Amino acid sequence: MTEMTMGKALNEGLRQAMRDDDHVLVMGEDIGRLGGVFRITDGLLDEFGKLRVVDTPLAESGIVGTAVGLAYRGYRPVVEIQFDGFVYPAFDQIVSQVAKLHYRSQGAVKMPITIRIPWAGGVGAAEHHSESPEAYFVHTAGLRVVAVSNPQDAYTMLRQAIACDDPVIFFEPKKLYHVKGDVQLGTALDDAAPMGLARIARSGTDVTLLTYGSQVATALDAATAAEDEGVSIEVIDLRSLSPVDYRTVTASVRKTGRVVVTHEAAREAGLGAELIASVTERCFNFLESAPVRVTGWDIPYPPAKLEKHHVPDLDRILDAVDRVLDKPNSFTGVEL
Amino acid sequence: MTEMTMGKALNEGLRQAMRDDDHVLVMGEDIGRLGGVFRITDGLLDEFGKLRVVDTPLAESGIVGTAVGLAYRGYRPVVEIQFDGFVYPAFDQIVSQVAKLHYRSQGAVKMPITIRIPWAGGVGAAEHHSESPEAYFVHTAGLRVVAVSNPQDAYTMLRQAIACDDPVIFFEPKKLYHVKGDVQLGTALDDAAPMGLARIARSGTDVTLLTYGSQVATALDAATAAEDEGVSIEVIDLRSLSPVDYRTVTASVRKTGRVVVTHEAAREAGLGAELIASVTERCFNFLESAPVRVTGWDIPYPPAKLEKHHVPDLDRILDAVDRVLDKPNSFTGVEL
Amino acid sequence: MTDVLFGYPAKEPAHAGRPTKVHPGKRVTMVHTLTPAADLGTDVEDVARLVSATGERMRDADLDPWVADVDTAQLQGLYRDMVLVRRMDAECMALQRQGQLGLWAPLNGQEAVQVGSARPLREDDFTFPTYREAGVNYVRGAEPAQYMRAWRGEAHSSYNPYDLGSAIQQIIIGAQALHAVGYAMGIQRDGTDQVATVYFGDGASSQGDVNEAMIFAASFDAPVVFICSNNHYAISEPVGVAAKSPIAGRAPGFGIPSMRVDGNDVLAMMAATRWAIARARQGHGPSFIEAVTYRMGPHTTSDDPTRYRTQDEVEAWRRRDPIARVEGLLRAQDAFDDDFTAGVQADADALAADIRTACLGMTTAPAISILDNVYAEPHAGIDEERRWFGAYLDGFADAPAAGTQEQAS
Amino acid sequence: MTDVLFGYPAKEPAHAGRPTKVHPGKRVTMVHTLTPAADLGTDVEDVARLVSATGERMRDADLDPWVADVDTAQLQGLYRDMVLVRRMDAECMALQRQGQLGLWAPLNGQEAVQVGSARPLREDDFTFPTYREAGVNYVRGAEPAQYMRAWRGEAHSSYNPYDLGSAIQQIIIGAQALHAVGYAMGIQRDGTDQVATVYFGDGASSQGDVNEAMIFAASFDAPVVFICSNNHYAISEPVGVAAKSPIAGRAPGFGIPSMRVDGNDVLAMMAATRWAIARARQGHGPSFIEAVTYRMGPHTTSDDPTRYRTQDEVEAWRRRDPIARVEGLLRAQDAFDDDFTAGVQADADALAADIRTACLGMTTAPAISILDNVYAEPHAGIDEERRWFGAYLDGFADAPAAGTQEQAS
Ligand SMILES: Cc1ncc(C[n+]2csc(CCOP(=O)(O)OP(=O)(O)O)c2C)c(N)n1
Ligand SMILES: Cc1ncc(C[n+]2csc(CCOP(=O)(O)OP(=O)(O)O)c2C)c(N)n1
Ligand SMILES: [Mg+2]
Ligand SMILES: [Mg+2]
Repeated sequence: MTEMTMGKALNEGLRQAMRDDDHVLVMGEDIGRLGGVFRITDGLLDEFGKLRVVDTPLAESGIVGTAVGLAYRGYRPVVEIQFDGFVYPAFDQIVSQVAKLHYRSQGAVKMPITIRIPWAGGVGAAEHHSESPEAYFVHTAGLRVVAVSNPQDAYTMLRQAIACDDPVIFFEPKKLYHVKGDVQLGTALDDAAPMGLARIARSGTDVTLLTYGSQVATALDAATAAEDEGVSIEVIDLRSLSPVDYRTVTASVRKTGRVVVTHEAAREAGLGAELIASVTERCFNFLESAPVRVTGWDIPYPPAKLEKHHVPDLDRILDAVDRVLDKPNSFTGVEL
Repeated sequence: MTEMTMGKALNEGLRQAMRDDDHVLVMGEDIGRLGGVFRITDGLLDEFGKLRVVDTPLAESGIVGTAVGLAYRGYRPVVEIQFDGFVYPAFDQIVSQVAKLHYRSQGAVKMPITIRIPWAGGVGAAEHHSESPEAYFVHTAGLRVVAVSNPQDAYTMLRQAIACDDPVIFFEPKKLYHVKGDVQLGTALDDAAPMGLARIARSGTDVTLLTYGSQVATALDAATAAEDEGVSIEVIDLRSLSPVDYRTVTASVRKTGRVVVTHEAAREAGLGAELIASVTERCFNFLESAPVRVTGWDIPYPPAKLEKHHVPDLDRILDAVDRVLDKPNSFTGVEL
Repeated sequence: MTDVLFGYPAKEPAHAGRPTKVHPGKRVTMVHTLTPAADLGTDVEDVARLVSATGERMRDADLDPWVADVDTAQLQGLYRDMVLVRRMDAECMALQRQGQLGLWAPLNGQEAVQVGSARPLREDDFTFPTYREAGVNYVRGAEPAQYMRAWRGEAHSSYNPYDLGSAIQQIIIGAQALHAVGYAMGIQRDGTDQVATVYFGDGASSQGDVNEAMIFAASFDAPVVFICSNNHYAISEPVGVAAKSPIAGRAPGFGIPSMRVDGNDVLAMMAATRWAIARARQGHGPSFIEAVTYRMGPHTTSDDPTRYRTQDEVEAWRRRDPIARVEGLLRAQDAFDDDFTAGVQADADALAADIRTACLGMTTAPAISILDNVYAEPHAGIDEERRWFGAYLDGFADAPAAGTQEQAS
Repeated sequence: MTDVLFGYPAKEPAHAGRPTKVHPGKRVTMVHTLTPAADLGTDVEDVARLVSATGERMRDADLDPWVADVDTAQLQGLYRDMVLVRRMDAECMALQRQGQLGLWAPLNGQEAVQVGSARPLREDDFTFPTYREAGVNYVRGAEPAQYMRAWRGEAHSSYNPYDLGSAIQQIIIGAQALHAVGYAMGIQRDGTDQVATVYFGDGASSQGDVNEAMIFAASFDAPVVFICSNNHYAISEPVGVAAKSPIAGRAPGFGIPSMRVDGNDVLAMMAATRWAIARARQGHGPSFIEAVTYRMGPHTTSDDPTRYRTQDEVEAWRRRDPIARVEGLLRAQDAFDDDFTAGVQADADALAADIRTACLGMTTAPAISILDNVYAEPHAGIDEERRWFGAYLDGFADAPAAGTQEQAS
């Protein structure tokens, strides 16, 4: 085990994947000489050369579209989108081509493309630099979507995503790039938990708290705080956002009977809606109260000085926990 | 009242809106001389001329992006996207510009853009011509999203959308373009039900069936069929997909206690998820069974010969009705 | 201070522009003069050409060397190709009109672009066609069913791309241009001398993706050939909406040499494509060909072209027919006798019959198959839906043909 | 058959290329010779220029007529503008380093592009800047707070666009190019002689949107001026990744006349922009200016340029400083005395002080304000969230400053 930041873990994961398979290449803006604006590709150009570490022109549709062509040819491109808000110019290529080509070709053409997205807010960034677009991709059949919350998952799941024959949208919380954790490097992928499984980040008996990405840490803080008040929260780090590991989720909900979902993305038709709808469909008779969402508001991401009012924090999560426990909360008396 | 097809009603709505306000202009591919591939803009070029009926180059980002500039200048562009599957190249302009500019400019810049999208399947079309992308837009704060299901709404809501100072994504079910209905032309917009209100398409007491677009007709058929078996279904045509008129929805659910949602779009993180999550949050104590979704599968839209297995039909809806009524159904014994 | 000069780059000795001598490196060339036309509909003479509309062989110093080997037999082959392609197209149109296909995008009038540009490819090259390139797939060796399985609505692709060396036909306008460039980047990485070619229309040239494709191709010197089939229309919109000056004039700005070619001249198309392919194979990067042609039929079977163009215009183009002019050339070479034409006719009839048989014999896949191939690896979500849908279908077990193959109607 | 000629269009009498005589219609021109450069980093001499790096006035037949009226006083004004812009930029950099701004995108080195291209605008024209065009907004009359309210993270836009005739600064690379074209289409519909201008970088030229913008502008003859600030880098990527030959060479392919100008020469920038604006005002449609310049500082305050470029390169560009060369010119005209420089210095100090005061005095809006302006009209969803969030905030009523304005730290 080595202690390292999530950024470094991703860098190691990329390096390992490139060593394991010479058809893996990375491409994107500023990822070569600069090593990426977050330095996730640092040193790769030196080790693997220009043909495998490709500084591209500034055009996201172009990057993803050429990655599609490389996949047609048998390559496994790893694309870096510089910031979450810059993935939209590539949306057509992702939704109509990357996601659908395997289906459209009756399985003839594989699209083992990994699209890495530095993701979400909480870092005081300028506009378009704090987006949480995961629901768009979760709603898109043909894609797998994952979000990492710690260095070990970052390292392992990135390798798994690259090794997967399906396209994977890979979300990396910018806020965690500099957070450290222990990482076991170099293990065989088969020994690791599959990318599709959720992780029980903390066991509990009263409330199931579903989350992912940088909200996992906030959720764990909330669970610690709730413990002081005698409430036992089970925190589930989803890891895979599509497909969701409903086996793990429903087992927890059937145990606790109460559900809170939290994410930064806007509420309306966000992943929280999917989670609540599916949990309700699957566990209706086990539910003791209405599942509740704690999310970003249904607004464009606000200016940096105000983002703390948008990204769910410990207080808002605890308020929701009170709500599912039928304790007094901010919704008490509010008409729905 | 005049009987006309939905296509004709839309054409009349556009004409009326252009007569009412000379800052309204329509733009898109083949909308001028040809009158649009569905003839929705038929005759407008002759009446309003080239400056207000603009055949554009073939580039959706270009169309929406120039519409943004026209809105900056005080115009109210009505953009036609030729088919649902061709809206994705414009996704960046829609999500980062159209949806957000009012917010980004602290209210200084209005974006009264209407984006008309011939929408969804059931017409035996080639690939990319039967998409149901509404959830992407519903999840995007700053947009309003509506879907019409009959000629009168098509006529009135299109005029309302154009008159609205916010951007509106306007979904027109291709399958209904040729279906006729009575339309009251030329009424004052203030006299019509606001665009944001849902409509109870059929009253009922046992089950609330939430839907929109061409599924409304299927839902009504299902309600008729269910009546024969003594089940009274309330069919709600949502009309506005964002915001959803939860007042109407919750009133119905509190009455029936049982909910089925149906749409063509894929299930995962679709609008049905939002509806079920919100209904559960708002009506938990009124629910007698788990709300159920009947949707397209989580697959790319299938080839034309197989689409009937994808688009929810009467049988699949009735199966879901059985399910919420705890009658034997295809899920009986299936583990969730 | 610089001179005030038109042109880009500065004028050079004329021979430097000949395709055989185009410098591989940084030099940006437009091989044929382009006079920005007031009306792009009338600029059809401003092209490179080897065979006149009446079938005379013309000289072109740039193109001639590339078809020096084309003898009468090869010319007969090209003629045969085009006749068969036209017949295939007509048969599919007929099948659509008879309700056997959902849609068809006819290529009538564009046979020379497709045959002439596809013949120079090697089997191990790869091409990226649009919905209209059935003629390219003919050259790539398509089996009868591979022309229209998708148009019948049985599947999204009519064939396995790796069987033909041809990507699935693209409907999202322009998207495939980037795929071709990416594929060509893959070729570079494999160190082979294969090439990728890509087709798109005049309308498509407006899409961001097509422009980004040229930028990426130039940036990486990718071995790709861009073939713009300027058939004068994007559905109803005349090419003048997309371009105020010839589309071939764009590529040099991106650093890509280009040619504007008579797209109804199969020999010129073959020469130009050979030039471009040779550049790519030799590591000199991308080239661009604007093939000036005309869509004789409707955009698709859903379209009514009388709404936006005159019969006169269509007739003028009929006089530039790509097949007739090769007939003229062959006649001049005494190579157009009854034996030959009867043989071609018989082959065309056979192809049409095979297509019809293949089409009518198609079976529709079972309902549950719509869940196949969404993912390449096992997927919990799809597995679950498969169970649900299977259970649902089982409920109809007594209903006819549920969950099983349906015979085509 | 056509001649084999380089160049596009065919060669014309030299004078025809002069900006004053550029034909409005279909004629496609590139006003200055472009030699495709092996290394775009070394092509900085291949530009139109009126003032040398050492401050000598040079003659250029194309550009001279457009600045015939520029006397010493106007030159002093341009000098003052650039000094103030540089000072404003330095102050914002300092504020960022002191933690008062979240980010800043410095324009140091690009003062001449911004001042020279913005001065020719009329008040009722409209411009579409990027994040780096603070100098343009200076010319448009920005108040101190309007430079950095957004960079401080207080709001997404630092100003109301209609106050300055300047759209909100765009961060989505290239998106604004289409907005400018659309705005210009609006001008056409209003029948006025206003113009729109738009800025984007060398890197941005790769984006589909920028290319589509040129296509739409050409198609509709929109009164828009494209100004590409080629500062040689897109963050770390040298312009050679985006373009193998000069970016100005692209516009003619789209049917848009273009000029490649020394972007560190404020007089040349002014002349070129006046030429382009005049064309637009007179109904002759779009023009394109590539301003060849250099970003002296980091991409933004988050960037470390030493990772990707040498100090030598930066020093070479320091010798091409846009302000120093106007100083030289003014000295030659005996118009650079202590009085003048002291006055400019004082103005710059005052501007910097005002900016600092404005920045430090900013207050942060209340929490609930994040729900404002999502929609222009009442919206049930937002109304409901406002009630929820309000009730939630009320729960903290005793906590300090909840829901109320916070003083900036
Ligand atoms: C992204 C996208 N937008 C719109 C369409 C609808 N559409 C199909 S073909 C076509 C015209 C294409 O014209 P062109 O590129 O000239 O090719 P041609 O059909 O003439 O061969 C249009 C607008 C589409 N398929 N994809
Ligand atoms: C669509 C999009 N992709 C990526 C980025 C990230 N990004 C910001 S500035 C920049 C480089 C821009 O270079 P250039 O256009 O030359 O302008 P400059 O910064 O040099 O003024 C990049 C890649 C972005 N803002 N938007
Ligand atoms: Mg065409
Ligand atoms: Mg730059």
